[in-house]
Formats: sequence, structure tokens, C-alpha cells
Amino acid sequence: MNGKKVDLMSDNMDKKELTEKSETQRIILPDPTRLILSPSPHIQTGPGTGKIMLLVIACLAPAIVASLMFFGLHALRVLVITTASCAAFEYLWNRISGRKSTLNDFSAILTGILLAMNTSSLTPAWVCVAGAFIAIIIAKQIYGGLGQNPFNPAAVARIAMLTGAAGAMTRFPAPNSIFFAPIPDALTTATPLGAAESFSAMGKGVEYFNSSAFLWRAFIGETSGSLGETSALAILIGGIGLIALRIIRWHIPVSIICTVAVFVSLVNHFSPGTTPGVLFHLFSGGLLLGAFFMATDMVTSPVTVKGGIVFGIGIGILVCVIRIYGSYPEGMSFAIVLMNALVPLIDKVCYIRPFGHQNIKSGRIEPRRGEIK
Amino acid sequence: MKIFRFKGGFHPAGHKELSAGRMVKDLPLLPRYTVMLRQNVGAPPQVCVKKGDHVEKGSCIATAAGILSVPLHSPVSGTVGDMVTVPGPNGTAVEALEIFSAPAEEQKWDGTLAPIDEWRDTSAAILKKRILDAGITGMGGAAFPTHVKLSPPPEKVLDTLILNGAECEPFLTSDDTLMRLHARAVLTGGAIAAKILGITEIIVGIEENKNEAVSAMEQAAWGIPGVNIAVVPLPVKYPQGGEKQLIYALTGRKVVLGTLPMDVGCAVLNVGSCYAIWDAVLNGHPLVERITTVTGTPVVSPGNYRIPIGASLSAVLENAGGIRERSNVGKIIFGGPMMGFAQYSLEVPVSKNTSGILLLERTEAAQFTGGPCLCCGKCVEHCPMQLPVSTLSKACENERYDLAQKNHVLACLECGVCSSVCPARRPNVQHFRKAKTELKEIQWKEKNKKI
Amino acid sequence: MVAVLILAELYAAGLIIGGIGLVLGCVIGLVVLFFSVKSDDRIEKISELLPGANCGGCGFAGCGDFARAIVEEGADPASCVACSALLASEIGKVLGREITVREKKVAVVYCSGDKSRAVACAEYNGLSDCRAAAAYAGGGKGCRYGCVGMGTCARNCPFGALEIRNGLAVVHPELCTGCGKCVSLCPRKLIHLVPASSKAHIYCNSLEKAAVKRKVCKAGCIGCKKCVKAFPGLFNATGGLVRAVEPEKLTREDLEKISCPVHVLHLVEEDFPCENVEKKEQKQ
Amino acid sequence: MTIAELLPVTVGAVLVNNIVLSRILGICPFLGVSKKLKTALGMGCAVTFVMTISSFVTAVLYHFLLKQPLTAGSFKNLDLSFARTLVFIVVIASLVQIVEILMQKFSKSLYQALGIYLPLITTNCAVLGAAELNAASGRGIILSTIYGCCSGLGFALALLLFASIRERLELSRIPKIFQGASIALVTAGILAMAFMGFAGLVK
Repeated sequence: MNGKKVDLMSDNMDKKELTEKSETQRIILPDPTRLILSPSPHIQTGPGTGKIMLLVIACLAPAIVASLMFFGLHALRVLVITTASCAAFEYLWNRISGRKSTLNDFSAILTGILLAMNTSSLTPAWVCVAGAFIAIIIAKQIYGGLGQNPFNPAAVARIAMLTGAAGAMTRFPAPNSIFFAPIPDALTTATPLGAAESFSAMGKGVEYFNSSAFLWRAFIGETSGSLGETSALAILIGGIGLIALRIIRWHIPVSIICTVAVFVSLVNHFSPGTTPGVLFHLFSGGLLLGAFFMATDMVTSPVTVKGGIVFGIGIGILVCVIRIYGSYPEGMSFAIVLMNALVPLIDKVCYIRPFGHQNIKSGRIEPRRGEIK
Repeated sequence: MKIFRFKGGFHPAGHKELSAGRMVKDLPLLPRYTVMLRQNVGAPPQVCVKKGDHVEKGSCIATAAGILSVPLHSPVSGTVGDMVTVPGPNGTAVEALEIFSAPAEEQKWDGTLAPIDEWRDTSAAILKKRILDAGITGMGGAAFPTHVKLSPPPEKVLDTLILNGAECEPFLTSDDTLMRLHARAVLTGGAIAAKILGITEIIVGIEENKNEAVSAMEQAAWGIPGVNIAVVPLPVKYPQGGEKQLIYALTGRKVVLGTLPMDVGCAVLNVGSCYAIWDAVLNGHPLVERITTVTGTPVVSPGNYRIPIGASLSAVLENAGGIRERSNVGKIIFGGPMMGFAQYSLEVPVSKNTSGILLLERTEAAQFTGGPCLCCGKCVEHCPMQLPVSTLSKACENERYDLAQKNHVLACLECGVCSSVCPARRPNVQHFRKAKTELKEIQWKEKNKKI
Repeated sequence: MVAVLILAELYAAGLIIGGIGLVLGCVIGLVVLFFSVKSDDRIEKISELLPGANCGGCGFAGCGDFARAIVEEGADPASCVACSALLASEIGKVLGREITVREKKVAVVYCSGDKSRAVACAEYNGLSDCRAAAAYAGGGKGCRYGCVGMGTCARNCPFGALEIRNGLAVVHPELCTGCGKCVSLCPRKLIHLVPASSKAHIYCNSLEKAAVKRKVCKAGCIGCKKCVKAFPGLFNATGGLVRAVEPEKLTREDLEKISCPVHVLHLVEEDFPCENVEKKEQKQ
Repeated sequence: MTIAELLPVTVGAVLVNNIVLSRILGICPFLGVSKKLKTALGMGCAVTFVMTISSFVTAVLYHFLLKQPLTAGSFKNLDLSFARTLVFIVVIASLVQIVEILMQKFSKSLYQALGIYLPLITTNCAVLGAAELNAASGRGIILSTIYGCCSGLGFALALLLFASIRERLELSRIPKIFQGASIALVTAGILAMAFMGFAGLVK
């Protein structure tokens, strides 16, 4: 510090200052050459990109623990392979395209975990690596990296694996029985959704899926299915954590869940027996995981609150249409990618009106209303 | 009284306790002052003194040139030096007049402006002339000449005068201290301005976190006959002190893009300008000093100082006790942290609209890395003008000014909220400031091409 | 008998398909009669001839707009800075009138203060755009007149003739077509259009006195006026700066005679050491 | 004309086997015109208009002139359906010519915006594809027209989606080698993959 030696003894310091001061105080002035010169504003609030991604991973932790609990080592294997290959592909891309490494914003690791959550624990390694390649390189990096991709990378990779390697993706193991008795043999290979689909196709009743025993089992998560999807309880804990930390807005998940509930109850009302009840649809398949973690991905969801609600309703309808009428048992990833395609249109249609917009449009000046006192 | 809450805005940490609640300390006499010529919006004044002339405190050193200009006055009695170029507060080097001060005992006011005690009977024209002669400008941020603001075109009928005591910028407490100590003077100044405008309704907007100031102003309000004054505590939110937001909060009227406060029948005056009006009319003192907050964690003794206009930054910091031992100062800011200007040299003189001098540690100071936009919608949610900020930011980044104009970039207040809350640390305000200058230049070229 | 049948079928097929074609042809004829719009074909011919870079040097929105202006409003084709003499004469042939072509102009940046020679007075953290930085203390550069070096001109040059080298804009004369887009873009007004044949310039733009200039930049013109004394006609001195009035008349020998002490007055090729390496071998 | 017949044709044409994203027809205007939303809308309407009328005209021609042109007389078994593609092309070309003249007269700006892509509708395989599919599936005239109109709407929907995504991609920092057509093709691929989700919707 290039401090200047100045004696400061002047009378107008008030009493509190005098006691602090010794008889001569060395005045230090800041060094002007090491100042940062930048236009306003000069303070920043709220977490940065990296911190946000870390918080989302933290909120995913309950779902990860539940999947490890139910599917054991296989789950760990898939989780590690997918996340590691996602990070590796991102590092390779940055190295090839000469950009500085963007691994420190943890988005690649988050995508990896989300992708692993969507796959079953028996997925072969090559399918995981191929999924990671599609998620990171094709769905994100060639659009210019984080923030520029129109589609959710995890959802795109899930669809690609589902349509590409259908065989590998539809083998689901039975969960370790911790809370309930081992599940009946009819359900071992297929997910609850798949079983419900085949039951209704063969004309057998779907009451079993509405029984409270099965619903409790689906809520806790002890049914066969993808890694993160089975345990609705774990996802709800993580989701409410996300909303509490104000990382996502509640409008998208709530509108998805309400739309699905309305649509399924309508279908049950008009043509009963084709599909199980509302709670079954909410707790099984990737609905909750998609609603709280994938549909609310900031980059690919609408910016405004109104847009979020329209986005949620769209996903809800598409999920039910594909699940009930389509041939695929699980429609969440398709619904998310289809609605991601609509997001630019939604942003264009329901953008918020600027302050006093109606006056600008009509050209008239706000009349003097608003009384004083 | 009904308060209208405006959407958007955010709640930064106040840090007001650093400099609030203390007495105002006067700056001791400095050997040399550099008074900047261009201190107001509009044409700079013409110098009317030569090198070596002896001037008294408050005697005119530069006369107004044109309607949108105000005269300049010497802060001290002393001799005039020569014209020097000094680094100005907003980054560009500016012309300034040097004044070397005479010894302390020879300091006396120049009595050309005689005090007017019966201001209620004197005509509005004389009062407005006095405000012009005293060189009073807006002291909030934009230094707009007050006498022009108090003479709206005849067809615009005004019915409310709003005194802006909101001071929503973090760290700053100069208006708060002014209202606490000189409540009666501020309200008298406001009453004089109301008399010039010919209206009787005055509303004073003060943020709730300054309860001492609110109670002081309420007591002083009873003693001012002839005008009914309403002191309204406002919710604490940045940018509550913005002109458009303050008018909407107090009267529910919206000042939209392309219109001025006078179009909705309001006039807004900063509390500091009212005090300066009172000082000019009743004491005959031109605007040569102002109360400025010197604050920030590195400052040894932060507080509010009465600083003569033209005092250099290094002198002010010396009298504020300099900076602490281990502090590593990242930024020195003139004004508040949200809309202030960062400085790069210690020779910058204090001007009429320097409401604060703020020192930030290198860790506290914001660094914009301009990462990719996550479209998280925080900026859109917090923008007080409800603009589609993320689309605008990306459009300006790719220099698509047509797209920016279509999304109302010209309505941007440059309040800095969107850059502060952005998780990707994007310099959105700087993009919009550039886009606005480019669009104004394009409009200016089109106008000239037609003529 | 079968052959006759096949022939008949072919005739029938030909008749039916021919009939459909004929009917549709008449329908189109009717539509053209009622709704046709006349358009001038010379516009298309000229717009093909123009370079098509839409650089705006001619003052119109783009080459298409310029072609329409040439035909309808009689704009002067020579005002297209990017097209050569032979192109202008061809446009003249299409229009049927003779075109005079002005001497080709090239841009030059009057500053040599890159990061190694100019002093930075603060650490700038703002938009990397010259016009935004110039409005805000010159982006931390000490010299108030010097090149801010954030590349706005290089990004917007339609012909890619400008390059930012270590914080200083440098013009490649052979690529530059003199469209003048960068001249209006530079906030410090450093870029000027000079005749293409000019060989040397004084690369400084600061009117400050030498003492002030040396503090912020080691490569500024110190106004010693050696060159003015040697060739009074070719240079004129304003304030602390000397400017070459007719740079095309300066030759390599003149420069060696003047031998500017601060090397501010130097040849254009010296900015491109790699290109004129073989010239140096010839000299040794 | 019951709902059971109508639904598979309409939903099938717009969503399940969308003419662009599932049958991969009409890709060159799909990539060429989708730079701006306005021109995409204009192109979508033009193609839907041409497809509807051409499906109607081609269905009529196919059923009355090409299948068994003369019911009586010696040429009873004369079957010209082999020449349907030739006739369809002639019909579509003349229709597009008429649309071009009308558009030049009535909305000059849209005409300039579409530029070369308007006459290109003649060779647009989506239009010819719809006519061919109608003829091959042996639908009635009214059903063919509805199918033509719906697949035109499907084309317009896909074009609208794609144009809005590309307008947003213009503002993002895509690496140099992927800019332009390559990023458009990747996006179209992902969109097509998403549309596969509708498989089996129509039994």
C-alpha cells in the first residue's frame, strides 16, 4: 500500500472517534492501479450456475439412495458409468473445440445422474455410454454448450436409448424386498405401467393396481422400474427441497400433476377399466421424476410463469395420451422433448406485458386516478 | 394512504448501519479544489473568472450557457487557478477549474444572493430565478437542472409534488441523515417548489427502514402552513426510489415509455435538492456543498460528510481515516452500488450529484463473467419494468438491435437488478446500455437523413 | 387384333392425359390474363453483377436494394466501393450509359499502442466491445485517443480485412475494399480511408503533448517534427501530433532519410513481418 | 363417414405419421424456409392450400379418368392408373403456378420472402406424396381431400415448431462447423425421434 503519512488531529471528530485514535494515525489510501473498472451494478446476489447445479444434485440424493437401496450394486454400476462418461465426453469436447473446461458448472454430472435415474439397473454398459454421448455431445454441446440447447439432454438420450436399444431398455429386475413381501410373479419382468397395459389389453381388470397395498408399495418404491423412478417418496422429498431452495418454480410440477390427475379421472369416468386410477399413474413410471427434475430444467423450460403453466399442462396431456392410447408404456420423456420443441413458441406467445403496456399500445396517457390522503 | 406495490425489484442486503445514525462531519479546509465544469445534464456553463482572480465562498465562477444549464460557484474563498483536465466520475477526462483556498480565517460567504425571508409573498418567477442563480440541480443521480424541472409547459397541469426520500440503494444514508437533522428545512424547500409549480399537495416517500427520518419529517410537516404534506412510509425494495416506481407506488399512475412524470401530473424532487432550495432562498447560499455518505467495510471511519463540491477523492478518503490495514480494495464507487460509477483514480473531484463514495473489497465487488444464459427467468421475474430480459440480453449480445427494439429495450431503467440476480453472472445492463445508445444513434441518423 | 387393341389403348391414354394438360394450360392462361404483375428484369441482371456482400458501403440496405436504386432512382453504380472497374463498366452496358470509377481506397488504423506498448490504468471488467468500453474510461487503457482493441471493427468487417493483434486493430490492405463500415464504427475515430497506393503512415492519433503521451504509451508520436523539416509538403503538425497529408508519395528511401526516432512513421508492410520475409532476403 | 373412420385419418396425418417428421417427405422446403417464423407460416399456408386442392383434384381424376375411364364400349378394361404420377405432377405444377401468380398480386412481401421456395412446391415431395398415398390407399374422394388437408396442416405444424426453434438457435453460440443446415438437420432428427412417441396411437 502506498500509504501517505498524515497527522490527523482535528477538532471536529466527535467523542467516540477520539478514544479510538492513537496520537498519530498512519492513513492508508487504496492503490489506484489495482482497482477494478466496471460499469454498474457492483453487487451480486444469489447462487452461481455451479452452485445451483450442485443444489439440484443434492436434492436428487434421496432418489439416488432409494435406487441404491432397492437395486443395489447394479444401480451403482449404471450410475457410475453414465456420470463418468458424461463428464469425459464434456471434457473431450472442450479439449477438441479449444474452449476452457466447463466441468466446473457440474451440468454434465447432473445430466449423467438424471440419465442414470431414467434407465433400468440392468442396462448394459455400451447403452449407458451411448446414452451419455447423445446426451452431452448431440443434445447439448453442438448447440453451443450449457444454456443454448433447445431439448433436455437427459430426455433426448432416454428416447434415443428407448427407440434405439429397445431390448436392453425394457429388462427390469425385481427390487430387493425390504419393506414388503416379494412381489407376485406376474409382475417380475414388466414395470407396473407395462403390466397395467397388458392387463387392460387382455381384458383382465386393473383393480389390483388400485388396491392400497400396491399403491403403498409404489409410493415407497419397491416395484420394478427404472432406477430413480420407483420411489415416489424420495422424489417428492427432493422436489419439495428444490422448491424450498427457490431453484425451480412450483408452477410446472404442480400443473403437470394436476393435468394428469384430471385427464386420468376423465378417462376412468368415460371408459372405466382401460387404465388404473390417478394415484397409480402419479406414483408409477417417470412422472414425478420428470415433473420435478427434468421438465423444470431451467434451460429448456419457458421463462415466464404463465409459460410454465402452459408447458406443464402440455406435458400432462401428452403423457396421458401416450401412456393410455400409445404403444409405449412410459411417455414422460417423449412428452418433455415434444414440449421443449414448443417452448420457443410458448415464450413468444405468453410473454409478460411491460410496465403500463396497455398505454403504449393504445397511445393514451394513464388518467389521473388514485386519490391523495 | 393507499400504496401501490410495483412488480419486480429485489431485496439486497442494506448495509446502512455502517454509516447511519451519526452526526454530519464537516470536511476541513483543503488547500486545492478542482470544480468540474460539466456537472449537469445539458450545456456546460461558461467560465467568467480569470487566473489569479480572488473569489469569495459562493461567488459565481461560471455563468449558465443556454436554457438547459446552471451557473457554477466557488466552494471556498481563494484565488482562481488555471483550467486542468481531471478524470471525471463517469470515466471520461473532463475540464475543471482549479481554486486555491485562502487561510481559514479569511473564509466568508459572497453576499450577492440576498436571503428572502417572506418567500410566500414573492412571485414564482423570482424564486425560480433564485434557484437558477444558486446553480441547483437534481442531487439524486441525474443532475437535471431543477429550475427547468419546476417550469413545465403551460398545457401540462400538475397536481402533486413528490419528495423522493426513498434512498433504496444499499450502503447510502445521506438522504436519511439530511431528513433526520434538517426535516423542517427540507419541507420548506419542498413548499417553495410547490409554490413555484402552483400546487398544494406534497407527498414524501420514505422507505420504512428509516423510521427516525419518517417521524422527524412527520413532526416537521405540521409546522408548514399553506400546503398539505403526507409522509408515506414505503415498503423496502430496490428500486423503490426510481422515478417511475415512486410515482406508481404513491399515486398509482404509470409513467410509461415515451412519457414524462409531468404527463401524469406529477413532479419528483430529490430531498437533497429541496434542502438546497431552502438554503438558496432563505440563507442566500448557492449550491457549493452537499452531504455525501463515505462508507464501505474497508473505510476506517465511515459516515456522512458535508463535502464542498470540487474536493478530490483522495482528500475525502484521508479525512475519513483512510482504509483498514489488511483490506484489499476492489472498487471505489461514486453513488450507490447498484447505479454508481467505479473510479480508477484518486484525483476525481466530488460533483453535485455524488450521493455516496463507496469502497468495496475485491471479494465483495461483482465480477461479470458473462456465462451462457440459463433462461432461469430470475431476471424476468425481478425486472421492475417487466421486460423480457433474457431475450433482450441474448439479442443485444448478438448485436440484433431490431429484435431488442421490438422487445422495448428503450424502456429499461438501467437499475441493475437483472445483472445482480443473474446466476450466470451476465452483464445484462451493460448490453442494454449499449443497445440504447446504438438505437438512439440509428434514430438520430434517420432523422438527419430525412431533413 | 390384339395389336390394334393396344394401339387404340395408347391413343386413348395419350388423348386423356393430353386433354388434362390442355385444360390446365387454359386455366393458367386465364389466371395470367387477369392477375399478372409487370416487373423490370434489369434489376435481376444488375444484382447478379454486384458482389453481394451487403456491406452497405453504397449507402443502401444491401446489394438487392442498391440494384433497384440503380435502375429506378439512377443511383451511381461507382458508389459501390467493393466492385472493380470492369464490373462498373458491365453495369454501364446493361444500363446503356458510361460510368466513371474513383480511385480505390483502403482503411488504415492510426494507432500502434498494443498491449505491450500501451499502459493500462485499471483492470477493465465490462463488455468486450469498443463502443461500450470507450464510453467508460476507454476500457482501462491509459491513452484517451488510442485503439481500445476490443474488436468491434474486426467483428463487423464484411470482408474480414481487420485483425485484432495483441489488443490493437491492424488492417490487411489487400483484403480491404474501402467500404467504410469500420470508419463509422470506431468510437475513437482512428480508422481513415486512404488511397490504396499509400506506403507509409504515422501510426498515432493522440493530440496530447509528448510528456503526457510518453506516460501512457511507449509508441506515441512525440511531435519532434523531423519529418516536417525533411518533407514540408507531405506532413502537417497539429498540436502534439504530425499527420502525413499525402501518404502515397512517401517512399522507402524517404523514410530511411527521416528515420523517425520513435519509429511511429513506418511502412505499411512492417505490420506484416511474415509476408515480407522474402523481401528482406532480397535486400541482404 | 363415421368418427371411427375420420379420426385415424386426421390424427394419423397430423401427429402419428406426420408427412415431414415420420414419413420424412418435403425436407428441402422444411430446412430452407424455416429461418423466420413469418415466412414459415406463409409457406405452411401455401403448402396446405396446394395440398388440399391437389388431393381433391387428383382424387377426382384418379377415380373417374384413370381407374376405368370408359365403362362402356370396347375399351372397358382400359386402366390408366399406371400414369397417375405423371398426371399428378402436371396438376400440382399448374396449381402452384396459379398460387404464385395470385400471391404475387395480393401479398407481394410474402412472395419476396418465400422467393425461390414458392415455385419449388411443385417438386415438393410432400405434396406429391400425399396424392400418391391417397391413390395407393384407395380412399374415397372426400377422405383423400381430408387426408391431404391434414397432412398439409401436419407439414405446417412441423414447420412452425422448427422455425421457432431455429429463430432461437440464431441467438446461441453454435460452433462454426455446426452452424446453418447441420444444426437444423440434428434438430429435425431429434424432433422426428420425439414424434415416434406417438407410434401406435392410431390402431
